[in-house]
Amino acid sequence: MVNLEIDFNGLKLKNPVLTASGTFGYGTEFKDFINLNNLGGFIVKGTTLKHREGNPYPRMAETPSGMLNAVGLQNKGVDVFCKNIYPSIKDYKTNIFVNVSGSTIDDYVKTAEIINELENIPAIELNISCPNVKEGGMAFGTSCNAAAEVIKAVRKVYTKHLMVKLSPNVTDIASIAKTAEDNGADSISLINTLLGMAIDVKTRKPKLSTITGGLSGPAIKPIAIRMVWQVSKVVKIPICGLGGIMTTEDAIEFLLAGASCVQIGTANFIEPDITERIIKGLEVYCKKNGIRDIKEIVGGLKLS
Amino acid sequence: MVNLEIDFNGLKLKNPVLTASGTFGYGTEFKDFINLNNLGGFIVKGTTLKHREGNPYPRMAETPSGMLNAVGLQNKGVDVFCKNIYPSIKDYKTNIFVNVSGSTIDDYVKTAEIINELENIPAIELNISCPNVKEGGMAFGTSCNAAAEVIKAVRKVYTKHLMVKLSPNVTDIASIAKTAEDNGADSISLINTLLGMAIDVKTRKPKLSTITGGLSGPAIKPIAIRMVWQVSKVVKIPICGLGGIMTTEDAIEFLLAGASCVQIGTANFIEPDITERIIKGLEVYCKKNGIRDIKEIVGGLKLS
Amino acid sequence: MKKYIQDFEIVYNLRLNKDYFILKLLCQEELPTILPAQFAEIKIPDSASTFLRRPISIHDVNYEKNTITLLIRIAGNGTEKLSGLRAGKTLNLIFPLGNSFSLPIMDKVLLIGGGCGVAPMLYTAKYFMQFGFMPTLLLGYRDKESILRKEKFGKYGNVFYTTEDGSFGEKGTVLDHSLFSSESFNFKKIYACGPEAMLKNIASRAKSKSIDCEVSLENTMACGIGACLCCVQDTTTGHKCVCTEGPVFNIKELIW
Amino acid sequence: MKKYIQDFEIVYNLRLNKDYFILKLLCQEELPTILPAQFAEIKIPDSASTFLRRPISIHDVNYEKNTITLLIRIAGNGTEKLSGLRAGKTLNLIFPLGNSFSLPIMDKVLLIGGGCGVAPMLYTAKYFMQFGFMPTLLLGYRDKESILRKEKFGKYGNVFYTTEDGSFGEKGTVLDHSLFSSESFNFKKIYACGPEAMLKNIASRAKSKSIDCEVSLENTMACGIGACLCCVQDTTTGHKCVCTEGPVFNIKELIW
Ligand SMILES: Cc1cc2nc3c(=O)[nH]c(=O)nc-3n(C[C@H](O)[C@H](O)[C@H](O)COP(=O)(O)OP(=O)(O)OC[C@H]3O[C@@H](n4cnc5c(N)ncnc54)[C@H](O)[C@@H]3O)c2cc1C
Ligand SMILES: Cc1cc2nc3c(=O)[nH]c(=O)nc-3n(C[C@H](O)[C@H](O)[C@H](O)COP(=O)(O)OP(=O)(O)OC[C@H]3O[C@@H](n4cnc5c(N)ncnc54)[C@H](O)[C@@H]3O)c2cc1C
Ligand SMILES: Cc1cc2nc3c(=O)[nH]c(=O)nc-3n(C[C@H](O)[C@H](O)[C@H](O)COP(=O)(O)O)c2cc1C
Ligand SMILES: Cc1cc2nc3c(=O)[nH]c(=O)nc-3n(C[C@H](O)[C@H](O)[C@H](O)COP(=O)(O)O)c2cc1C
Ligand code: FES
Ligand code: FES
Repeated sequence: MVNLEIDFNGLKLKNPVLTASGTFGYGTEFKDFINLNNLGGFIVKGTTLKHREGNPYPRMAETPSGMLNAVGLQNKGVDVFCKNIYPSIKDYKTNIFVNVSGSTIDDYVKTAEIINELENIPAIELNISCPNVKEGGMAFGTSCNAAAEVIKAVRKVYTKHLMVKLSPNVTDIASIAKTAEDNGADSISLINTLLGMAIDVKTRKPKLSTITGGLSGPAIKPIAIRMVWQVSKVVKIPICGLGGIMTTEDAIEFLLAGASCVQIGTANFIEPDITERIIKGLEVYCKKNGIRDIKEIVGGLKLS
Repeated sequence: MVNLEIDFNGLKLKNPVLTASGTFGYGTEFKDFINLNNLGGFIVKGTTLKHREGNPYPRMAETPSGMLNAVGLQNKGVDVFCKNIYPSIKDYKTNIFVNVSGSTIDDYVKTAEIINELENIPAIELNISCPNVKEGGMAFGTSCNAAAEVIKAVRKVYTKHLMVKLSPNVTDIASIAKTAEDNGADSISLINTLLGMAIDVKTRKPKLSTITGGLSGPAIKPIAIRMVWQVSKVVKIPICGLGGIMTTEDAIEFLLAGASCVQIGTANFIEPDITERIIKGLEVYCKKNGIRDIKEIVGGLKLS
Repeated sequence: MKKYIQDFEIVYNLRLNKDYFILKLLCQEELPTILPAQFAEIKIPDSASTFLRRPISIHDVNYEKNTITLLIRIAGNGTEKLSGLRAGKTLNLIFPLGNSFSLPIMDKVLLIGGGCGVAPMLYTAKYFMQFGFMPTLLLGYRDKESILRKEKFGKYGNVFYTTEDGSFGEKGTVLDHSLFSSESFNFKKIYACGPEAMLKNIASRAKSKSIDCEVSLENTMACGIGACLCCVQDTTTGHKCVCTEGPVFNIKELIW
Repeated sequence: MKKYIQDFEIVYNLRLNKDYFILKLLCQEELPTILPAQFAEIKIPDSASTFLRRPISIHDVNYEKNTITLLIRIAGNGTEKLSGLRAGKTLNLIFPLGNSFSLPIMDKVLLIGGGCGVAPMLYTAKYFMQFGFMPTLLLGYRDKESILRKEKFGKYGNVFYTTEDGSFGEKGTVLDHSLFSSESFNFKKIYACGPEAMLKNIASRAKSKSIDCEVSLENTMACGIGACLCCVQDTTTGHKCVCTEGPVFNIKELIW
């Protein structure tokens, strides 16, 4: 028997496989394909204080081994989430994280305060890294001072597990991670999308209505692995790694680099049952390699 | 007839297709596949003041739509370049740039001074963005102050065309580019490789001897396009765009985003005759679209 | 409706002309009910250039033989790759996706298809007939040679054609057809699929004649199952996902 | 030597066993001269997982028929994809690449191949024979079933076999073969290709017996033409590129 359980700084995960915000709807979109109760957890889409229509169409462009998106945090706001969505998902036997986004510190704080009251939401993922909305998100994730301020403020009102999601669009990811730890984060997730752009050479127009958008998918995996590894060397809180995971091997790469768990994002679009297959795959890998507890490979990179 | 000529801040390019440093050897490696005289220019591999053995093997790992390298500026040093290599390439009827790399400002200055004396080298590409050597390169390219210092110093001794190659591993590429312009760069090339990492899940070891390395290839193209576009909005000097170009359409994307010319890098490994095919392709594209001068599409992105 | 991820075996791959081909696919499990204008997200096998699945309408269904048929235009690398696959190969589909054309409530139904917008109209006509509605079809093509599946369509309704060069049916696009100007234009409902410009024009005509009208829209999709919110359409009630709340929209909902 | 980028047509693709297959390729232009141990960089057609070309030794050459043969082990996605290609398909190669085994200057030549290191040894033996040297071959396999192209090899030399389970030839690896311990071990030159551990062991034996020895090395390559400097091997004179200054190295150059 292989033990896939992870103690994620107090949060018990059945296994290290979660899903990434904005790629998994509210979970229910996937119930025809997988049993949500089998996940280590899932992270619902970016939730803001007020309703947001998101960006105009077109919002998506395929790129080599990846895609750009410019959804722009379309969601109905935290109140509608609490009233209409939460009741329909709260009884899943897995950890549900709400991805909290905002454009001002006040937004973040108020949203976190409201989510704090939801009994079956044990954690939030603080999204200080969305590249797709002008006013905010990423600005907080690309400077230590701004990150410190928003994390500190949210920490004051949010009493449960606070995961902070970092932007990869920075010179020094390690110092931002350290800032997050120092200001009260319980864990760190990385990476959000890289800022990218694509142009239609026939029309000579940008492929996205917002000109630039967020790059995700296997194309960014090497960057994500590098950042997880760099961050794992400077923080003590656990890391949730993501960026381009398509296979069991990809997930293991992240664990070896120092992540305690992973999120599956864009892969859900292509293989909506990929999460369960990776959970199974981790078990098989462990068995094959005589590993009885998945924790053994977390940070297990060998630097001969 | 389509005019493919570009005036690159005083440097006359036959056409906007150059090759990227480190991916094209000294040009001669490709003479069985293409006529080097047909290129807009080529940029020889990273040259340092002294001989460098580069990093230990393994230096390469394939990634989704890309590759990581950790060559680490292996070269025989600028003196051997001048004595043994320059004579064999100097008569090509194209623009030869020397990619100048270093670990101290002094290194850069001395190397640039020596290259300045070579009659048939009309330009250097100042590499302040190599992620593969501990001591230097990238450190200069990730901070405005450091970039300013090295560029200013080289500008004092180097009298010909000074192109500065930027690192994409930064929060704010536009401000680094502006710094380069303000300190005397004649043009800017971007992007160098993104810092990445890959792990062999069988051996649990990093795939590169240096753990991290530089990511290149189509995977990074959306990031490169975005950065060229951001930089083109803040500088007046011309831009040479690169990162993941595999096809004529890719090259056009860069031109539309604001690059006056492009470099082909990793694609040379897979299609050693790709440069000539893209030159031809640009001509075909222009004819088809009624464009008589390639300059018409530089910066021609339509933001309706 | 429950969605499935399912492997299908290619029964045949038939090239119809330079641009179009048909894939007949045998489902490895029993087919669920499929509604008109629903689509599938097809995984393009081992392609260097195609990362995401591709949405393709269900052109025909045969429940006895457990097969579906797709009518596909070669638009780029993904569809090009599909066009080269041989019988016997396996394709992975997520299906059935999207809402559907609603069943008519009265007779006198007009189905309009232009370009690859004809694809969903065959199964739509067939489906409507099963419920006792004999539709009229108006299909627009470039020229006589590009007309697709003429006999098939003929079985499920009264078909009018336009060709841009007048080589078959009336000359022009579907919008130029004399049906529209005829005194006897008395359709109670219009269903249309095709290029957006065509749909907008049809919508405005329908509005002016107070005829109920549904259109099936195309859109760039990443997931096809409502998870990514990439495929939005502006509506009177805000952004709606074409993949789950569409592809069919009543023109009353659209801000056109 | 001039290098070419050339399309080849697959004449046949023959599966030898679970792991190995042979591709016979017809060159679209006249074949240039190819030397023993040279290789080609093969473009893997439309693969989602394989970005770079793959280096494969030239296993055999037929100048009359203008064909080359490759002997390939399925090691991962790239070779797997090649193994599925049918006759008639086109493959693009850059070739001939690398240096080569040097011609012997005296008789009594031993060629040693282990694993997919046997691939270059067929053409090497044939080539040497053309110059009047009848080589002895020592080829190592896992078991009798995994022995490759026995008759072919038999034509170009005196062949000894080892199998790890002793089901054919002598039991063990090539290193365990009695040739080495025999009194009459009087080879003047050894050429070897195979896993690095095997080559290192052979090198040290050759050194101790003062026999000249060349080994053909494997290495991860990006370009195959000396442009990227990814494929370096430590030598007494510093880093050398396996793709241009190798794959063959005299053991005197190596820091083993
Ligand atoms: C609900 C729905 C049903 C469809 N039904 C059919 C059908 O039955 N038959 C058929 O031939 N086509 C149909 N399409 C269109 C089909 O999805 C696209 O032609 C296909 O995705 C193009 O893929 P490609 O890789 O060949 O081309 P690409 O190289 O990806 O693109 C070629 C061109 O097609 C456009 N395109 C790309 N992806 C899409 C997309 N997801 N939706 C719309 N346009 C796109 C691009 O902008 C580009 O101009 C449908 C689309 C939708 C959304
Ligand atoms: C000069 C040279 C000649 C060769 N000749 C032959 C031959 O005649 N027949 C044959 O079967 N194989 C030969 N090889 C090995 C062959 O290149 C690899 O097996 C092949 O590249 C693996 O590709 P893949 O996509 O199937 O596997 P991948 O998924 O890329 O890798 C599978 C395994 O092979 C290793 N590998 C990957 N690329 C290379 C590479 N370029 N060189 C060495 N190992 C690699 C990886 O580390 C991994 O362990 C040769 C290699 C070299 C350098
Ligand atoms: C369509 C789409 C929408 C996304 N929305 C959000 C979001 O609302 N909040 C957030 O933190 N990240 C969002 N992301 C980023 C993902 O959660 C993830 O960080 C990123 O896609 C990298 O992982 P991947 O390569 O596995 O997809 C979104 C990504 C995509 C593709
Ligand atoms: C093997 C390899 C070696 C490189 N060496 C150098 C170098 O010496 N100097 C430099 O400025 N850039 C170097 N680069 C970066 C390329 O010049 C280029 O900036 C990068 O690869 C992105 O372009 P591409 O995606 O087209 O390859 C190297 C890249 C590769 C792949
Ligand atoms: S395509 Fe993802 S929501 Fe419609
Ligand atoms: S593989 Fe590029 S130099 Fe050898």
